[in-house]
Amino acid sequence: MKKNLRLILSLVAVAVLFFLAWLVEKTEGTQSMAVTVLQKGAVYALIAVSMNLLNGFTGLFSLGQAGFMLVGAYTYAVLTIPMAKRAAVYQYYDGGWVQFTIGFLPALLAAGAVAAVFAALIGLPVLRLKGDYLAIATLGFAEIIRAIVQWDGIGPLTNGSNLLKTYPTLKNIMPGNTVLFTFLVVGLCIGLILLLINSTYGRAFKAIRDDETAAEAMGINLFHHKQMAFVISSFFAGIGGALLAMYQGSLQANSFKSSMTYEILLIVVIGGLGSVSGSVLASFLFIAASEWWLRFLDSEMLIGDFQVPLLAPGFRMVVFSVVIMVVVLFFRKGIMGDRELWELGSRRGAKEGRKKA
Amino acid sequence: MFNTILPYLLAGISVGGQYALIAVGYTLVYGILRLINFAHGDIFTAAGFFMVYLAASLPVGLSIPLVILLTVALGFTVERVAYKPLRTAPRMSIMISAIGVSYLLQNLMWYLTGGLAKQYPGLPGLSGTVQIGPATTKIVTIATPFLTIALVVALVMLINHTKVGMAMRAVSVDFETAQLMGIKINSVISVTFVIGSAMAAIGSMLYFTNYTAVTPTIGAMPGLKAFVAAVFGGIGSIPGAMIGALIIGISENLIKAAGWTAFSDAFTFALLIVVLLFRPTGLFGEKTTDKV
Amino acid sequence: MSEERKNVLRLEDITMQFGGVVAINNLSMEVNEGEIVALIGPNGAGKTTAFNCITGVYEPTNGAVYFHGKPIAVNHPTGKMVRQYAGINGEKYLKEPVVAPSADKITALGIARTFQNIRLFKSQTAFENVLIATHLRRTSNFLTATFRLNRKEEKAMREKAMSLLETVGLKDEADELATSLPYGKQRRLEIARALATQPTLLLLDEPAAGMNPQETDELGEFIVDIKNRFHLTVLMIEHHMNLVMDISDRIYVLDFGKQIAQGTPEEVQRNPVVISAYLGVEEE
Amino acid sequence: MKKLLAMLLAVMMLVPAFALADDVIKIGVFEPSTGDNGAGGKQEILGIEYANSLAPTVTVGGKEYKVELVVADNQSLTDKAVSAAQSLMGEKVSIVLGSYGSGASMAGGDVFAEAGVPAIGVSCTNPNVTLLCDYYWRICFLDPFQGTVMANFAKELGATKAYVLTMLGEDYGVGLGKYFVDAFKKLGGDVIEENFTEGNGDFAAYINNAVNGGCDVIFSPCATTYAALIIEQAASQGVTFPILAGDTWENSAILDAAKGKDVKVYCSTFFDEKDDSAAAADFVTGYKAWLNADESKKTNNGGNDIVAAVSALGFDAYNVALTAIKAADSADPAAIAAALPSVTYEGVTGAIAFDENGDALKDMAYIKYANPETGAFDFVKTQSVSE
Repeated sequence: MKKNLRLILSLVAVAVLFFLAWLVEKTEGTQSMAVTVLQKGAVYALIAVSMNLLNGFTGLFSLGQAGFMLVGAYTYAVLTIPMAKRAAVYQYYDGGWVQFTIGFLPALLAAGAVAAVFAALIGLPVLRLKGDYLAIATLGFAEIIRAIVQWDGIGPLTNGSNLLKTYPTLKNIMPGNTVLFTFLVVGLCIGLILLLINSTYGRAFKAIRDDETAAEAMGINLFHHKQMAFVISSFFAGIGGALLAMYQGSLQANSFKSSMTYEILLIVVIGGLGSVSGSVLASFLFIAASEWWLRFLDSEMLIGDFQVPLLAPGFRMVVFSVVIMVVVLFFRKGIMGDRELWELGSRRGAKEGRKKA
Repeated sequence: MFNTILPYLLAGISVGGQYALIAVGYTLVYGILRLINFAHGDIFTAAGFFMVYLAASLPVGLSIPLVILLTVALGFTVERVAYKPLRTAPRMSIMISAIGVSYLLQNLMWYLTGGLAKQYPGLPGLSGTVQIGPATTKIVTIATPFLTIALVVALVMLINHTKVGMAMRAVSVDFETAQLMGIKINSVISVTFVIGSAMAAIGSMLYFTNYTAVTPTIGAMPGLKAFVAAVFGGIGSIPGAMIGALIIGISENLIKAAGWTAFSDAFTFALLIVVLLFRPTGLFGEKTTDKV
Repeated sequence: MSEERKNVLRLEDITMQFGGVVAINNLSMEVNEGEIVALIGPNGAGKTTAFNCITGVYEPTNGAVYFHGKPIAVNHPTGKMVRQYAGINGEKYLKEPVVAPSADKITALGIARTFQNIRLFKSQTAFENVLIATHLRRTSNFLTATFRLNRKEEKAMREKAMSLLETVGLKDEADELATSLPYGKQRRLEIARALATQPTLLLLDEPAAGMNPQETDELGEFIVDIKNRFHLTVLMIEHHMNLVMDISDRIYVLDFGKQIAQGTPEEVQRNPVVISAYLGVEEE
Repeated sequence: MKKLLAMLLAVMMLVPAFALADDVIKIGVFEPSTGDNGAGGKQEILGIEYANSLAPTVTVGGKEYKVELVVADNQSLTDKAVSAAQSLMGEKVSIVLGSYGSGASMAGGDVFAEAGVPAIGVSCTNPNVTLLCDYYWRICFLDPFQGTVMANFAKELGATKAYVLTMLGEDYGVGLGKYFVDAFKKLGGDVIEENFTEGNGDFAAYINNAVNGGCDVIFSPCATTYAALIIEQAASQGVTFPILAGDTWENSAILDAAKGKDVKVYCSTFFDEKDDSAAAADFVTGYKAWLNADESKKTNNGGNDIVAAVSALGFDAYNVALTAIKAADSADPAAIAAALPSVTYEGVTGAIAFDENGDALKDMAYIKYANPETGAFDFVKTQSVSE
């Protein structure tokens, strides 16, 4: 009974949240900074949660997220650029190889699927590595993917190192309801990840994180489960990448560098390793602070006749990184630790609902 | 054939030597703290900026030691402020702190320098050009490998034959036991960062003499590659780091010679992954077994 | 007395060598159905290494392990080890295929274990620790599990985990964080977790470590009890001689990686070699 | 301690946005002031600021409005460009100027189009800037034109085999390079094409390939950061044949790199300060005085008072924007966008009128030579494609 009540309450809370987000767009307008933050924050939330699934829940230290986002973003863009625009976009490649266009929903799924296939192939060799070696190998693969996408030889597919644009973006799929659309897609994906984490497979992931040897001794096939976590994480990273492309309106492989992965890792850790709601919260805070709240630090400001010192382009990011350092040093467990928002009131572990045996 | 490859080979050996000097910092720190010091590449960049600004007002002879001093001070401070408080925290926390420091240093340099590339001053004796067979190159290209080998040998001697070196080795084998044996962990770690930063400073002088534009993010790639080199050679092993760096430097330039420029960075990582699959702890790394 | 019983586990000429160190040297032993067999010996004798060879954590350097007559690990020195090999019978298994399934597959066959230095899932509750171990016998895949099409199975898993906790007397601590339990209870929890994988052979690595004599006595009864209740065969490493002598059917004694004695508790107790190994008789 | 910090953080997050005056029309300046194209972006901003200082107000609907410039740094990166563009939209600007660098313009274009805010490209030369965006206009020439111009010029210099070097991932350079290659091949020339990767610092091997490949001209449209390295490397390898590039190279960084070295560096550009039209002469003297009056402006210009073509374009762009606002007689972006196609303006860089793509009809490029002795650009000739 109590469990059902909690479920209903959570769903109501989510619905209220969605409504508020929708309201922000209606009152502030699609072009407002608030809406931008909500869009990008939501996209990053999905990507951060997908990374948390690996780093926080399965204990795999992977730094390949940017690579899988890249794959997803490119898959989406390449499949959805309207035929009429292909000649212009692929101006150096005679319109490119792909001579068909599919809808944005199948393309989103394809983005996840292609990223997942890449992950499955990459996972075969690298998931046998441990700890930091896994991290550096996945980072390496992300860089390799980027190099391949930029390679002139497959330019007719990826447009080489040039910009891709004119594919359907957030703003022309549901004009005026961009935030709602983003929240729906992201919410659905995160919901699925939550269901997975709280299933018997999710418990196996956590077991691997806590103690590989013991997990294996309990009959959990390490490679199989790691591969599963890796592929699923990449699937959602791919969708996240596609959403990022939809948010940006244009796409270039060059922006998917390792620094992007670091940024997401920072979000995950600030939110709390092993906390989905932490990742979501941290994403919105991170994006809002870096894109919006601190932006005034970048331009000169006069208060009366007083010229506020230090304010100049770039100061925003300095302040922002100091804030991050403070969080990292003084709030080691992040905002949420490994708990979830909805567990805050209850005692640790009570969520598993002791049933009569 | 040889004539076309020679300049690439020279560039490879030279850049390999420079990677080696950066890689030493990674490998020493990793050996002791098991920490990928993501900020190391940015310390390398900072050394570049120090020289840019110092040489603008001071003679080069004075700037060089000052740059090393400032870089060492920076490395030392980073360790004290960002890593020391996390000594007992999980490894992931320190790693994140390193990423945070890297982020902060890049943004700080971006802010202070205005985000534009700065011209690195010419260093006397290194910036001149020489003719080697059919290839023209800067003196630094030739000097780098010798200087690198000399420094690495000196460092290995230091580690093998001095008291502080012995302490470093002890700490890297077993952190807790070394502490119980009365080794002052914090000073050993500081020494490690000092050595690593000094090497990075020298590396930056060699590197930027060749590649004269210093930007806030320029250190990221060489840093990453130096780390790859350290892993490649077997992290914790100084000769391993040097050999790894040379292999990476040479192979990435040979890839360019073959006309696959777009893949020169990617190839480095591909090489690393292949090596890790066959030797999971790198070329010269020690094999570890989990205790159950 | 055990001759007519069916053989469950058989080790043949097992040698485990790490670099130049021979941790186990040519160990052969048998465990038969329904028995409680103890593996004893001084510290560093190679007992836990033997467990690790059986459970697939290590691949033995040489020799074979059979479970219900089927090979679960067969190996001979390969690679560098060919030159370094310091054990005997190095050629005996050359013709055999190298078989060494991973630890999880061995658990799936029905061998479960506990660990000497307790390895519970530290961020999980006692209940969750047991629940995780029921994952092995699942029929759901990740899709059916994600979309909650496995409700019935999930419910059965939870009921089973709870009943196992009850069996080991930890029902009231179900929602406690596993690592916050007292030492003795953690050991019991490990046993419950092992049982959740539905084993036929249970390997216990020093189950009584850190317990007082009374607790040890209770543990002995408990082991016999679960052995009967779950139709188990038990192989255990133990230092508490009272416990060993009380409940074991047979005992193997290891010293410096070698088997120095075996037999019923009475036989082993009288064996002078064992006494000297334990008491450390000085040479000459 | 922790609580204090938490509160501090919370307070920082809540710093309020500031109120805005009513009688202001905002013009967004979408330029890189950092990153690879930062140097050029700063010069373009200077031109816009100078124009703003001359015409700080605009009369709309009989009321005089102050024109406020809102500068957003796109950091020369396509992904940062999106958020920079969005921040401009958040500021509710009426029209946008910029950017230096086609990649950033193309990335920002979508944001502007979705917001319905018109943008005027100042020196972005890639055709796709206007072609793929209905809200982008531009006042400079295009890459197909520029590439052809430089190919013609290379041919005139007697070159038969060109070495084309561009940076992977940079729309501007890659595009211009391809147009050059097409044109040069059409003229019967041979071409070796190579790419370098971002952050590359060692051009020794590339220059070596050019020399060993028997090339007699280098064409390398790229950011000035790399340009300086390329010139330096070419000089140290004793390259005596000409090195050509596009408009980005008209920058003091190039002059510094070429100074005192035995290299022949040419670039094409939009404007020359020795232009003899009255408007241009006025602009040049006025702009120089304005620059010299403020040390920080001079620093942003690269430490001297040489008038960069992009500054002149920035000046024109601002005035085109004002003309459009006046023509629309409104600060409403949609009205300005509707008015823009028919705007004509006699600028310092020549007459400006837009074709159906939104591109200015410009058919002349200025070719300049980086004089290693004087450390200044010498005007060589004007060149067009018609021959």
